[in-house]
Amino acid sequence: MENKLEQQAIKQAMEGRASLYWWFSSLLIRELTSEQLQALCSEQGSSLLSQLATEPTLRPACEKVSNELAKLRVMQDPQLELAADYATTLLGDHRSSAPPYASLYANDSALMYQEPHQQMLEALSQWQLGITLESNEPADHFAIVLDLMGNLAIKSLESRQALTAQVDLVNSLLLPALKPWSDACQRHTGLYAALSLLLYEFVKLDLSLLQEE
Amino acid sequence: MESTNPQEQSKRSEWLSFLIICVFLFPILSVVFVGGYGFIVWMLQLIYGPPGHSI
Amino acid sequence: MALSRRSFLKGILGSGGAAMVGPSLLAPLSAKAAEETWKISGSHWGAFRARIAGGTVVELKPYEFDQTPTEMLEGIKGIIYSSSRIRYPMVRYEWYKNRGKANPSTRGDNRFIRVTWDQALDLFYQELERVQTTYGPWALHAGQTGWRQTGQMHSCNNHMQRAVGMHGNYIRKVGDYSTGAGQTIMPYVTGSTEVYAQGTSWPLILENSKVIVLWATDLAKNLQVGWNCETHESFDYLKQLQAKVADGNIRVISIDPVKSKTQHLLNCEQQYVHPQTDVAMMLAMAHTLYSEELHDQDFLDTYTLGFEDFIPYVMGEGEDKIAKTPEWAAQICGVDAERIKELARLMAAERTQLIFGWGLQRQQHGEQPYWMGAILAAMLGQIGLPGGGVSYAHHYSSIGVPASGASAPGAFPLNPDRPEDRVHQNSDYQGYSSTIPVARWVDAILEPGKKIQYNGTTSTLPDIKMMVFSGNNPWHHHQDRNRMKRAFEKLETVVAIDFAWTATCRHADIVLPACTQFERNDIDVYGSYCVRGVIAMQKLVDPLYQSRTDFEIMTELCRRFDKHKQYTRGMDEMEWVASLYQECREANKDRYVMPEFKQFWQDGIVLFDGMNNYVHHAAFREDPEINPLGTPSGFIEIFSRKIASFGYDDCKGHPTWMEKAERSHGGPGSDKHPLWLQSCHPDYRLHSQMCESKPMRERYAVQGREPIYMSPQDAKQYGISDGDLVRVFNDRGQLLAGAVVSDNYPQGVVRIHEGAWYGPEDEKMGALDTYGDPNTVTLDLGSSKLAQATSANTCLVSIEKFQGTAPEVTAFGGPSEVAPT
Amino acid sequence: MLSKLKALWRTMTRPAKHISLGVLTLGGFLAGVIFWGGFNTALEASNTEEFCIGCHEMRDNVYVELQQTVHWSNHSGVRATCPDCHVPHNWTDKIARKMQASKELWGTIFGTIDTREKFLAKRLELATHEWDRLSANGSLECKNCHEYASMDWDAMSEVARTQMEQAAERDQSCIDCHKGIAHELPESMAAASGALAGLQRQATSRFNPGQQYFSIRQLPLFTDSALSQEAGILNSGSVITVVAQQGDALQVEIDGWRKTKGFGRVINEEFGQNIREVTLEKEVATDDSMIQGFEVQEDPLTGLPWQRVSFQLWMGKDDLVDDREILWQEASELYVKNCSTCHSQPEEAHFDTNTWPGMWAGMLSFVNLDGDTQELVLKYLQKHSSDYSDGHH
Repeated sequence: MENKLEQQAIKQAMEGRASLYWWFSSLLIRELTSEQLQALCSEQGSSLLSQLATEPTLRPACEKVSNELAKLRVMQDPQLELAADYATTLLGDHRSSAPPYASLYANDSALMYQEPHQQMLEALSQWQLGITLESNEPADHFAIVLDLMGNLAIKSLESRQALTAQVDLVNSLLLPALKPWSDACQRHTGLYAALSLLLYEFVKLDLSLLQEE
Repeated sequence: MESTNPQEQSKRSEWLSFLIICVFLFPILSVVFVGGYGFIVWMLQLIYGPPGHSI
Repeated sequence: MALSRRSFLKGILGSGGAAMVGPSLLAPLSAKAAEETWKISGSHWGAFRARIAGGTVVELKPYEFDQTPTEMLEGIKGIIYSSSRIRYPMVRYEWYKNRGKANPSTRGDNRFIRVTWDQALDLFYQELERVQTTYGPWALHAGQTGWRQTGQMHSCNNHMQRAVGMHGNYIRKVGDYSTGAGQTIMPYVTGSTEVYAQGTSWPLILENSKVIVLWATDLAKNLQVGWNCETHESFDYLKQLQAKVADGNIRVISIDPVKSKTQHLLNCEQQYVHPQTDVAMMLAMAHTLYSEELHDQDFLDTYTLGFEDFIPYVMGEGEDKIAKTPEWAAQICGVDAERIKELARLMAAERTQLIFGWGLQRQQHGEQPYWMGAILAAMLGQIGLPGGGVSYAHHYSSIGVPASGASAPGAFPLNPDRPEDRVHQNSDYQGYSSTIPVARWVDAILEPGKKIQYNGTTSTLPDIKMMVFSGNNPWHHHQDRNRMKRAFEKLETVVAIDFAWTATCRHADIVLPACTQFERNDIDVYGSYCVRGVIAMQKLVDPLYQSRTDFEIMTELCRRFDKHKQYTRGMDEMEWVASLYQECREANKDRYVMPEFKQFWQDGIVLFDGMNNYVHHAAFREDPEINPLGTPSGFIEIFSRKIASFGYDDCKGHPTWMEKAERSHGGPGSDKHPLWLQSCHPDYRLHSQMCESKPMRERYAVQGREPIYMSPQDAKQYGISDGDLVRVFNDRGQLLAGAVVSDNYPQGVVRIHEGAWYGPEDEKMGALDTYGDPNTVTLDLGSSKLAQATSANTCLVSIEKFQGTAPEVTAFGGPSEVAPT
Repeated sequence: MLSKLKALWRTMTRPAKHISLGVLTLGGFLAGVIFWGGFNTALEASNTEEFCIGCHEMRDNVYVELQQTVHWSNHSGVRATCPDCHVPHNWTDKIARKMQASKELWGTIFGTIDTREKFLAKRLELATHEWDRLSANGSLECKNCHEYASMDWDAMSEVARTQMEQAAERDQSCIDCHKGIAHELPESMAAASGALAGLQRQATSRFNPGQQYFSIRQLPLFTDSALSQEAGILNSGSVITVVAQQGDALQVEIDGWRKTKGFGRVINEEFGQNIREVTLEKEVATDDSMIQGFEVQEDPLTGLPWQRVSFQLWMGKDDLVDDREILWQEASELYVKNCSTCHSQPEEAHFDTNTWPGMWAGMLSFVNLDGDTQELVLKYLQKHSSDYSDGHH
């Protein structure tokens, strides 16, 4: 009975993790739709943030995000403003902006499609997944890495291998890149800079949870 | 039996002529006329150029 | 598992989570082994084979035929995978909200937003429509084109101009930044542009020349790149020449203020001359030839016109009553009078090949040295003889390499097939000129309606409201950035199509991501002038991010005004490539066997073995009556009545020495800014192409900045050491560069290679350029009323060691934001 | 024998005594029916492919070539046989064509083209007959199957549609453009560049004295009507006036201007404009009896004296058109098509007449044009230069 309860709890936890990873992935891959923005600014968004903020390491970042959302609420055309914010923070070159690709933070070359991209391609093929054509992004785009993490979280209910794969991915690829990326994001103000911080802290926390096991 | 009857004779030659006309003469003449017509048309074409729009 | 701490994750997104999470980016896929392949392609830097693994380009090696590959091939991966790539269609935020009424002064310092291709192309089309209908063809300038990437099918200039041309008429340019003065003056003198004409073949020069004068030309530097796929065969001949110099068979003299790369390669002598004073030196040589009767009067009588109208000017019987003696010239050009005489005598005594570069004509009065060079050659009487005469292009695209004589593949057509294909037939330019000299468009924006003299006609500068640039970066090649910045503040709409965030893109309103040449199938000639073969440019990888081929972009644009069928002629990319090949095969059928297209594409290249030697102007020399030159008279025109009839004060009926607006070594302005800034073609880029390639840039940049080369004397005088950051400035602007101190440079001369990307510290007028674009400080002035060409090499600067914290380089980024007010 | 014939004649010319009118008519009628049937059968038999390729001249040459073409094999499965294209369907013309075939019979018997070499040598002449016929009847035989009205423009490629629509508007004869569609082209034509071959198809074959004609390509000029003594070369796109015809030769008059420096071998179209019309042999250029000289003027832009001249020479009848616009249209297309590969393409009126030769020479390295075509496009550019635009025309 207890065992069953625990399994239930694990399932919920893994689904929760997957949801969060997918949520972050959606935030990074493209500008928010009005629906997404609405949801984020609504009760639901607030409750998500306050729930996350119960973790002490996430609290400062959550507050930042909340602040930025508050700023957005009073803007005339928040969606467009946010789109410009998105482009400024994420879509430029790695000096003026903080493109969300692990390759750019892996070494000094400032080149795309480097080792992390190959590493991701291998991981994807191992789990028999492919990138959809519409995005045509390199595999080391954080949004794709996060999407894979979500997938692995679900898979780990059945496969132990999926669990270790997550630890590997976070350790070797995600975390080392997220730090400098998040730092680069801080050169700009706005929602995405705050979110980058939250993402970094969340992944760090998640790794510690995974490793505690 | 050989017929010497002039009546018979002229009848025979009449049939013969008829056959010659039908089988040889007129067909040959027809071909010659048609050919000649064709030849004349050809010669005219040489002078006035090839036929133009027939519509 | 630590459940307690995990509990916060339970059902975290709640039931409405779907609204917060977008569609999945991943889909189940059966595992596909990433196969490894080798492909062949070409570029301005030569042909190469590329190893593709895991869908990326991992290795490049020069194509085996190329015996002297350039190290710039190494930079190609840096182009493809540069973080400066434009990944999505982007629109300037301010412009997106207000369109043509947007505040143009925010151009270059505003935020962009990402849009879909459909949105971007709709906007592009709507702007074309708006400008055509509210103004007219005079308000749209889509004629500013440049070096593009290689490939005959995807040549981006052609695509952009054909597509825009199917919508309506627009302003075009004449001439180019490279050779504007040369290509305008030479048709009057020797009857062809000369700068783009085939030159005497190297084997004949090596065999017959006794003296080769390299006048301001750096062959070894510039032959690394070609207009089409470069073969580098000319380097074989340079090596042979090196041996002949060593043996003493040929004497090579490099007349140049700087010890050039070629001079080092050949180990030949140098004759220093003060910058911009070559005409004075040449006039003095003519004086020597004439007064010592070393000139070839028979040649002048038979093949030239107007010598008798010119020589009085040299001998001091002209208007100015100044004899152009070596002593007179020595004062100006800094070359000893005796040395001038000695050079003149040497050239008259031996078979002498004069070879000029292009930098010489990219200065004020740039027409004069070219004209005077032809006159010197005419006086020597060796024009049309192998190894004699004058050349203006042996540094360019393998000119002088014996040619196969084969036909090269054609290109995707630049113009609409029929005028009726145009949506807007309006060709009323309302009195404005429909074609303007290439370098005068900034003048046009700043002073619309101004009338300027150009090549015997009057141009009325149009009131440009919208510009379209494709594969073209005027924010590198045009002079005087700050003046340009003022001009851009007057434009209503700027569209830029490119694959990297050039400064031009950063100053645009609509930015469309094209893919690089390595992401499309194409065909090119191997060897621009020698036509050594035809090369398949096999697509290495699919277009990255959201980028598209120019063909696709422009087809989709044309679809918006229902001309896409006319645009593509119903053919797709590969059908076009195949048809260009088939036409080429057909044209060559009597000369060279070319396989069927399928076979060719598989082989990747077809080579032609013909090596036809050519002597420039030999036919004219043989029979000037039947084979006249393209001049008005058919003869070499030493005095041009036609030019004289224009009545220009800065380009008269014969070559004259004229003082420059700015000149170092005691010339005008040298008291204020003492150093001459030479901005010649780079040694490690093709103009601005490849500047964004970080692996390549790391080989030459100094503290991440473009190098400024200077003499040890100047370095000492200004307290600069090798590797220091230097602020370069004059009244027009300022830039940061990294010092390279070298014996190659004489006192008073500094060099920054053109093509360095512009990246101002902030968007204020006069802001410090953080990377080192020399055109931040150059002079934007027409060479003369004849050519109105660029005068980039007429430029004086001051330098100082940069103090304080150096600003970060902003040249290679996307658009930068200034804090919203 | 003679008497027998006489008797026969008598019998034939008199009314029948023994055979009834009904029998005679019936007999004649039946014989007529049989004859007509036989005649048509024979005619049809001679109108089959088997009959045509009965002789090896046809079988080994044109028939083999047909098999390489779309008229032999295509996705629709419809196939054209020899008579579909080569025998008029209209009765009169068909009979005339049949009589004409007697020449072919003659040829077969005497072996006029019994080897491939002989055939190739005669191909141009043979092909010209067919082209002339098809031109004259508006390609009637083609149109029996292909109709402009039934063409689906949308299904065509853009190039094809453009060309076809233009042709349809004028109900143009198919053969004007589609020579060589079923058999190989004569060698001399296949060798001409695609562009000029197109023009050669539009060449004139009838000449009227006093009328002007224009050269498609560079053509030799002669001093005699036998066309044996070369006098010079008429440039592409040049104008001549026909004075007289003699067999295959035309006597033509050429007017122009030449510089007096040198031998005066180059004749230009107009004063002061280097638009080359003729390059004369030295002997001819210096022969005052051949060249009639008029006034001399100095060209102010070069200081060179120019003299107006006129002369008459002989030339062949090939490769001349009666409308210069045909040439300009082709040249303009060639310029647009071939010359857009470089930095930029100057407009025709961007340079003046005397600047174009130099500019053109510089552009030639990059285009696939043969000598004739280069000259034609240059002439087009010169005649549409700034000197001829802006109301100068």
